Amino acid sequence: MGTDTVEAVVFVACALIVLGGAFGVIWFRNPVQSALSLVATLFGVAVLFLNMNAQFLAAVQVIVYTGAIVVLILFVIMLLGVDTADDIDAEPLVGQRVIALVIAAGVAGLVIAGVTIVGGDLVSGARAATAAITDDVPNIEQIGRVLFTDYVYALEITAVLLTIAVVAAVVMARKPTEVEPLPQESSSMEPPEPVEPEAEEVFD
Amino acid sequence: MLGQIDGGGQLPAELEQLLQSVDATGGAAGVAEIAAPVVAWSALVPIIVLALGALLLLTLASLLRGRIGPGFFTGWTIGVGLVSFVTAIPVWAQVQGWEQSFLWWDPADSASGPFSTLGGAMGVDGFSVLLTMLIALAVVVCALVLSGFARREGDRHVEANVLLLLSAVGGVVMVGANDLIVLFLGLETLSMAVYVLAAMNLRRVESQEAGLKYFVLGAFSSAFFLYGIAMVYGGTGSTSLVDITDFLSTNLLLGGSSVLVLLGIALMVAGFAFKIAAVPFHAWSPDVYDGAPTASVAFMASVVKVAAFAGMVRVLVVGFDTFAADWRPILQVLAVLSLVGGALLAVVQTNVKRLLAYSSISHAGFILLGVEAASEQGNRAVLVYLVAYTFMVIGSFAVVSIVGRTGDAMHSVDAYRGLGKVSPALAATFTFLLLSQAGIPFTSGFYAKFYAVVAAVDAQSAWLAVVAMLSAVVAAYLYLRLVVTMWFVAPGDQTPSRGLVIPVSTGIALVACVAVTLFIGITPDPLTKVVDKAQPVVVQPPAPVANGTGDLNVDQLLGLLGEGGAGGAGGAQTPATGGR
Amino acid sequence: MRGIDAGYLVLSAILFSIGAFGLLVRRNPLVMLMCVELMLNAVNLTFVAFGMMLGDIAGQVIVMFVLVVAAAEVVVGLGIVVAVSRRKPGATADDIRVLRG
Amino acid sequence: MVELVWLIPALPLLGFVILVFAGRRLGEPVAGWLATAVVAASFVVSVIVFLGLVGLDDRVFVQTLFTWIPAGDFVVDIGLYLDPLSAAMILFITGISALIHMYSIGYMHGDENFSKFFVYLNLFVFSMLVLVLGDNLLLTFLGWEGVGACSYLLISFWFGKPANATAGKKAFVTNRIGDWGFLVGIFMVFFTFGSLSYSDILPASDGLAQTTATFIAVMLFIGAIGKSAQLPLSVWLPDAMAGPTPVSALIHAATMVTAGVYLLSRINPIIAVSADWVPMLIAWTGAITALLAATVALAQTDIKKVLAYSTVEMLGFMFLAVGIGAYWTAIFLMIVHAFFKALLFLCAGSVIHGMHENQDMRVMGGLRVLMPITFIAYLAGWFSLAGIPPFSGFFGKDEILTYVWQENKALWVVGMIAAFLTAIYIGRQAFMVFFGEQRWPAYLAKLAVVPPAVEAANEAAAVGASVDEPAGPLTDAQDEAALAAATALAVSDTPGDGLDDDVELHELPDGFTPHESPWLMTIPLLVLAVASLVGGLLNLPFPRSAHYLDNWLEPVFEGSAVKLKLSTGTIVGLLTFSTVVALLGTAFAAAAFLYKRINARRLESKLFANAWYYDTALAKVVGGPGTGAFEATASFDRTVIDGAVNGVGGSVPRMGQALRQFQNGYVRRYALAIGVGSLLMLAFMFSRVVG
Repeated sequence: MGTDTVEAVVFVACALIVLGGAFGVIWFRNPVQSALSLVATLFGVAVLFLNMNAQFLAAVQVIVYTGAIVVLILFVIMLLGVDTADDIDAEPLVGQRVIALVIAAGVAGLVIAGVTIVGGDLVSGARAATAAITDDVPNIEQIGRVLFTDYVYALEITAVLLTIAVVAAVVMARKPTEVEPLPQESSSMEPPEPVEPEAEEVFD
Repeated sequence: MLGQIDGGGQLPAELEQLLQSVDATGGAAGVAEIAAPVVAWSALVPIIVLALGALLLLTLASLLRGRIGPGFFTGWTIGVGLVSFVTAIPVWAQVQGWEQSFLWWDPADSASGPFSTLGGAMGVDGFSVLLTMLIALAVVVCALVLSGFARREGDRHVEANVLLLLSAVGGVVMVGANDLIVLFLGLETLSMAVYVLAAMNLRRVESQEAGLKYFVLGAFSSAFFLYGIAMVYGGTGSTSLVDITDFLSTNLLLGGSSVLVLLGIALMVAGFAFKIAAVPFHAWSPDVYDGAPTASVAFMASVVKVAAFAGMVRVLVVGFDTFAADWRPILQVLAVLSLVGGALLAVVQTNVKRLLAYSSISHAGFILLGVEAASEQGNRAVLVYLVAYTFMVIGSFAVVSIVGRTGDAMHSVDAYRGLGKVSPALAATFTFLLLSQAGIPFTSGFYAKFYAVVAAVDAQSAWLAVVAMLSAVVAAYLYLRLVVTMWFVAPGDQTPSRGLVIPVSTGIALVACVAVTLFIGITPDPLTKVVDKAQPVVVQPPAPVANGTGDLNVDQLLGLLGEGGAGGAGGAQTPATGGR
Repeated sequence: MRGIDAGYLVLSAILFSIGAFGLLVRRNPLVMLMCVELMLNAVNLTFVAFGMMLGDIAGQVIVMFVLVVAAAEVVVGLGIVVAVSRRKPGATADDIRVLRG
Repeated sequence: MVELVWLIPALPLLGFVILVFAGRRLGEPVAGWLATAVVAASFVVSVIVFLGLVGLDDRVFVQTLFTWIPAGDFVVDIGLYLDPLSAAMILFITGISALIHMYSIGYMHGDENFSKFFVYLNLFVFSMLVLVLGDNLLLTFLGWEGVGACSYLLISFWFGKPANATAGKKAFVTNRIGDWGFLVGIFMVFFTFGSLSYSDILPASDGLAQTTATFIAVMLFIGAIGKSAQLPLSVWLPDAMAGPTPVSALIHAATMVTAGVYLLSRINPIIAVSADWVPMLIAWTGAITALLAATVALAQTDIKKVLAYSTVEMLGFMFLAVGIGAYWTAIFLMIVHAFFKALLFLCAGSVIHGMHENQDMRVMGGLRVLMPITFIAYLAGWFSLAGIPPFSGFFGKDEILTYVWQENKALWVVGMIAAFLTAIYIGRQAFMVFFGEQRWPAYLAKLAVVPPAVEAANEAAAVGASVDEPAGPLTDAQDEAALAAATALAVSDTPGDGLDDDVELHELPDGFTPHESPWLMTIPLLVLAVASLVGGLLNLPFPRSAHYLDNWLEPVFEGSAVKLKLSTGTIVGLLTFSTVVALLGTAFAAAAFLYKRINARRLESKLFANAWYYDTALAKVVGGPGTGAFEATASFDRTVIDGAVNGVGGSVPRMGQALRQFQNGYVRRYALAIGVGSLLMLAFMFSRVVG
């Protein structure tokens, strides 16, 4: 009984933090402030993970998300020097905000309506189809066990995914001016096309 | 409520065993043995070849910097693609139960036929093996196109080749994904590499724009896709298609209890529809095709669609065939919108890359006809179309990459004026490929469209077939317009004054594409015979091996496979329904 | 059925929608990236909640993968944003529209 | 032995493939001989297969080579369907084609595209054999399209000449109207029977609903009139004959155009089930086409055009036969017509060859002395076509007329008039070309005094466009120069000088004398002459046992063909009557054109010469005044056939432009579309649960 109350209290508190943070992300004009709001949300989610007995995930959430991802984003914000305020008063696209609001409300509304009409335990799926959650074994071990059995294939694929991320970083970080000179036959070939002027105009 | 077991979802026997063993040994040994999933290495070889090939290439290029050049990269990529293709052949043989002497290992008492491995995460059936081969070949052809393109653009880096291979890994994972999470990871692997490939031409600002648009929209739609998976997870209790089909065959989800699955399907369809560029999820594709380096476009137009459609068929037609009545209307609408929208928008284009982008949207509509049919006939149509489409579209973009000339910027229709006079061979090739896209007899495109229409008619969607044929007529107009421009219009300012330089590698790719298109066009029988044996199925994986030694040999595994396959019960073979 | 279980799902649905809404209305590519993170977090929350309700550990394992995907996505996305910004500093998503029609 | 049937189309295909790759290297005589050899071999195989088929009890042999389009229930095999009908067809197709090939070696001598010509010829024969032997409608259609494509290629063989290109286009467009009908028919057959294979369709036709059968029959009939140049789709064939060589013209006349008759004969069980007006429609179409074509042939001055209209006429007779249900007589006429029309075309080719490519009969005359072998061969063709016994044409045509007498007297009258005219126009040709005085010296002299302006125009016409179509002036923008030249010619032309402007005239060298053609060309002439002479033996009217062809074809048309119920006396009377008519016609021709006892100018009236102004009328009706015939046909094609594309023509781009507004480059807009799409799909799924 008591644990349930605690859980409920924690949930409500965290939900407020999460939603507040999320709201902040889209509300603040300064991307730095948005990033910091995002941190709040991520922390809130981490605590909710704890609330749901997902201790390991809570830790990873803090370490990876706030520790790596948000820091990376902040890094880039600093690097690009785009910590100036955005103009979010004017909306050049007609009806964009209204329709976006409809979409957001609609998706949320439908999903919420959906889960509430499932009835019973809100989920209709088979119980513990992969591996039952048990209090006998530490959370990490349970995750590890499934990670290396049922999801070992997925685990291996993430390796490929991360490799791509590394290669991507290398490729995108290359400066266009650093493009190596054309090979020997370059004398016979035309020089690389300059960027189209109209492209520049649009970007200005 | 934890551990409470609902009447429908039985705890698998193995799991119970496992839990007992955990109880028994938990205290003393500290960590229980891990019941290692059965790994059919032979089936994994094509993927491993691609992945290791990419990593080795990256390593070699870094270590031997300056000593190996683009020629080596291309050769390596082609080699890897070919090896991957060749290693898929024994898997095909095994799946089809060919003469055992053909296999390089001794299958002894192994069972043949489709199976799944890695704890059911990877399905190996004719469908996945055929598409693996297709992707491997597409990689080879794309590498050829890329080679000529990169040489002209002066790009001497290795990354494009590496990304090509890694992206193909994602594609191959997708076509054999028996688990929604694996599917999602494959999709992300595939897409992530393609985002970079699109943004890679650092000289053209359009390229970065394409990359950014593709990325933002791709991330947006994969969030939807993932949310869909979450819904399905809640609705069925698992992300594994094996378990899902099993669960759905024993539990009738009606009314409220089906809502999670249905919402999940809708969201997943959104994700797929984005990848295949179905209207209204298509908007990225013209811009991205337009801006991205043309050689990359050849890849993204072919392999990405192949993988996405494969995933779609596997998830919808095989995994959720019990809900076919619910998702078929959605696909019908998507198909109609894509067919009509693609054709109408293509007509007004003046940029050939955009034009081809819209035409590929229209093609997607045709393939959707096959998926929508939710029948074996439909799957067949999808496969035939994918094979035909892959080579048509790679060939077409190979031509575009040549006509684009240095800087990759000459893509207006005007650049094709009088091409028949300036560069007859190239114009003839392009003409043939365009005619194939239009679906003229004696080209593969004809049969592709034919099977799609037949599948639709068979699945009681004759009206869809009519729409498809009408839109094909409209689309034919635009292909013919290009053909006319090439042959009957006098050369203009943008037409190359001299014959275009066709790089040898691109030339080979073009010859290959034309050859395949023509061959299928003349005698589709070999292809359809193969395709007939490539129906997707979901098979129970063999029971995990709890010996803990990890010393698994293939014979043993395949032996186990027999039991696993036989024990597949209702979920084992899932012939798609929805026919007459 | 516990009210709090529904709470998790409702919360994540709202979070997802906020993320989607943000992506649709914000023009700064970095903020759009953050909005994608919001959406992914919402999905994570859903997964863990469902896992808890099903008594299944898989929900938590899947979140691990989503985390990896999110990380990779951020790296790729930031790479592209950096490349774009190098060509045109301070460009918003609305500014890059050379390609259209 | 019948198992060898696959070799029959395979051999020409082999020849085609070899020539495509090695034709140019093989060079002039070898390429031609190779092409001839494969077709001749194909003929030999046909004979063997025919003998094999005679030995079979059920007289049907289906050979499935491989499955072509497997699609679930719907399977289309590449298979060959050998029955008495196709066996008869392949025999004369391969036989005559082999002769044509041989002839072409001589005729095309020295042409720079020598080997290319044989590539087309071999492909043509292959397509024709596929058309005839295919065991399903789709395969027939493929062959159908194949011969169409080859015909298009052959007509525009020297596409430097705009006239040829225009003729090619005309053939292309007209045929597409027919093809549309054929395709619709095929679809209908598929939806009705679930199969396209003849072995499935033909036996099952009995149970067909009358409306369905009528629809299918009419659609296939439209296909047939397109290919066989019947009204109203007849405009292309005479123009196609303006094509480069008599050889290409001939191959159309002897083989391709019979495809329509073949198709209708093939589906005879369906026609038998359809409404009564369908056979009547076919019969009347044929009869009227025959009559009109005969009148037009009367007034032509181009040696080939006479034969072209004659071909249209003979096809009309065949349609007439099909319409009244006398299928085997149609096939009989088809075969003997192939003999004598091939012969006539080859003779015409030989004459044209000897006259330095001049085709105007008015500059010929008295050639029988200079070209004796050609003349002797021509005699056989002439008497055949005129219907004089015992030449084959007599039996072919009068067999039909006998049946027509029994079935419908009105049709018989029309047919008889046409037959009378036939005797006149072919007599006219014979007398103009081979008899009388030699007229080319006068022409040469006349050329010398042509005013310079006209000469310039003449030259322009020669390089630009020959004005082969006075009734339908070419208004194609590209042909404007040619039009101007033609107008100049027409203006300068003095009426009554005997030299109209509708035939391209070539310069003749000084001291020119027509010469006999080389043996390569005369041998086929003689072979065909013999065939024309004795072809009637295939199906003598008496006694019944001598109806070899009838008896042979019996199983194919069993149940749908009419039986001859007339008494022997009636038949003899009819035969005598038509013999008299033929002789009268010939005599009339002699009186008018040889002895000039009758003023024939009225016969050569403008109306006939201009083919009843049919092209022009068509142009007026469809395209409005001043639009050329091709333009008219083309616009008809555009509005009716391509309605889906061009009818919506304006609106498609407009809709595209409207949709394009969405594609405004804003990535957020695109995301919005994704969001809307997802929301709608979610809502739909939700409604499935709640609703």
